[in-house]
Amino acid sequence: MRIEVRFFAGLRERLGVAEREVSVPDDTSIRQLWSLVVPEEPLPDNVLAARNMEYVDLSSIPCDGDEIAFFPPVTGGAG
Amino acid sequence: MRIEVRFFAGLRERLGVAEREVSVPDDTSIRQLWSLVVPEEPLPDNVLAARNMEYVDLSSIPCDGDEIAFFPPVTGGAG
Amino acid sequence: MTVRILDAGFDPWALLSDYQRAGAPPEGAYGATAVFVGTMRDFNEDQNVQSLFLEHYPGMTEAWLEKISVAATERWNLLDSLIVHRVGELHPGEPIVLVAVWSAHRKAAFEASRFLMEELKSKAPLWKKEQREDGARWVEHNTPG
Amino acid sequence: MTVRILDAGFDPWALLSDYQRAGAPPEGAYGATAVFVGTMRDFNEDQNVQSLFLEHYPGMTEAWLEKISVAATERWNLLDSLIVHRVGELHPGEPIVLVAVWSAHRKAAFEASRFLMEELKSKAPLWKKEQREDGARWVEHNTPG
Repeated sequence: MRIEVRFFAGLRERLGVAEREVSVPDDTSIRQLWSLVVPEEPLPDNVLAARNMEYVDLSSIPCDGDEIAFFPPVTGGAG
Repeated sequence: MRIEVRFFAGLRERLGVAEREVSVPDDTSIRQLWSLVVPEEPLPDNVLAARNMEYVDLSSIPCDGDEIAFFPPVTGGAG
Repeated sequence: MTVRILDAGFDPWALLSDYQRAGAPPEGAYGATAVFVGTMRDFNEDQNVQSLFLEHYPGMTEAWLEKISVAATERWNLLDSLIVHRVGELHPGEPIVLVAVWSAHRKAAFEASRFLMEELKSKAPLWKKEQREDGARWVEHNTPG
Repeated sequence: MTVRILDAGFDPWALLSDYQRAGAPPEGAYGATAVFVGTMRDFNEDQNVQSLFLEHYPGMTEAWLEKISVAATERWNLLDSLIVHRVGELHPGEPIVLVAVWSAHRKAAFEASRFLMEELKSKAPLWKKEQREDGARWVEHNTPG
């Protein structure tokens, strides 16, 4: 299946990639997806993931055509 | 001693008096002051009193020249 | 720390804009601003209210609002506070009260603004008289927040 | 119920004034408006911050803010809500976030505005990079409110 993978903020900068379309075996979990896309880097402990712009568990399995985003803890707002 | 007595809001309207300077015996408490100024009307249960613009207990005793105000429960603000 | 009693209508947002532009509180120092605006509704306890008359105790009302501002400033280490309250005749949709506080962090701002409104409603010497279809009457007590 | 992501500076008070003047929420229906504005401070954890870059996830950020707006509206029976968040480069004194809610009574407004800020800070996909004297660094986590 084909997955659109996106990275944000510090993760995007460190990995040097904002988005990449990849082809992975069916039944690839989001955790496994990371290892396939960024084999040189272990999955950070505090990483967050979203599937089609909704928070998702790392153990869940995306569908063909999904957009999967990885990002660090959020730091929006103020005060 | 001379006391400036003031009434506000519903109390002012009902009694038909906003302020009145009275002369009362020394050691007159605020509760007794009411009876001297408004003998025809019992002191309302929920009445509040202020001495020189600060909340005060009805049992306290004012000094010569004090301003004593009586008013109903407050209803300011909104929401 | 500012307290104002106004006998004419006011726009809370224009007032806040002017207040901040005048440099109080100092820019860059505060991270959190919490504002509450209480507005006259056109109903109360399921009855239509056509207008409202607000009476105050000149001198004591300001003193009470200053007293609670000092208490909030000390308790939450506020950088600034502003309380504005209308008196006189009001109509539905008009702002009655504005409370604003500025602090470094949001927890203080949220808690202090709520504290000020509760202290204002429970003890500031202000009284409302409602004009309804069936006549005028003094509001007897405030509802708890 | 409105959510806006802005990539240029905004005046929270002018924005609120325009929003209310445009008739949302309906005048006379609401008695309580609670507003929170988060502003960029010139310090964080005792270090000077010269500027800030705010990144978001276009689409997901808006979706999350709409989701929490719906949750707050249902839970507190709000009459309206408005969330505005800056992205891009900011300097000290500039507003970062505005949250405003309108309700019949103040309890709902106080609670809902605080809820929205906590939900926004803990889960809205937004990230800050601080430019300090000693270089730039991504902020690692938000402090609890």
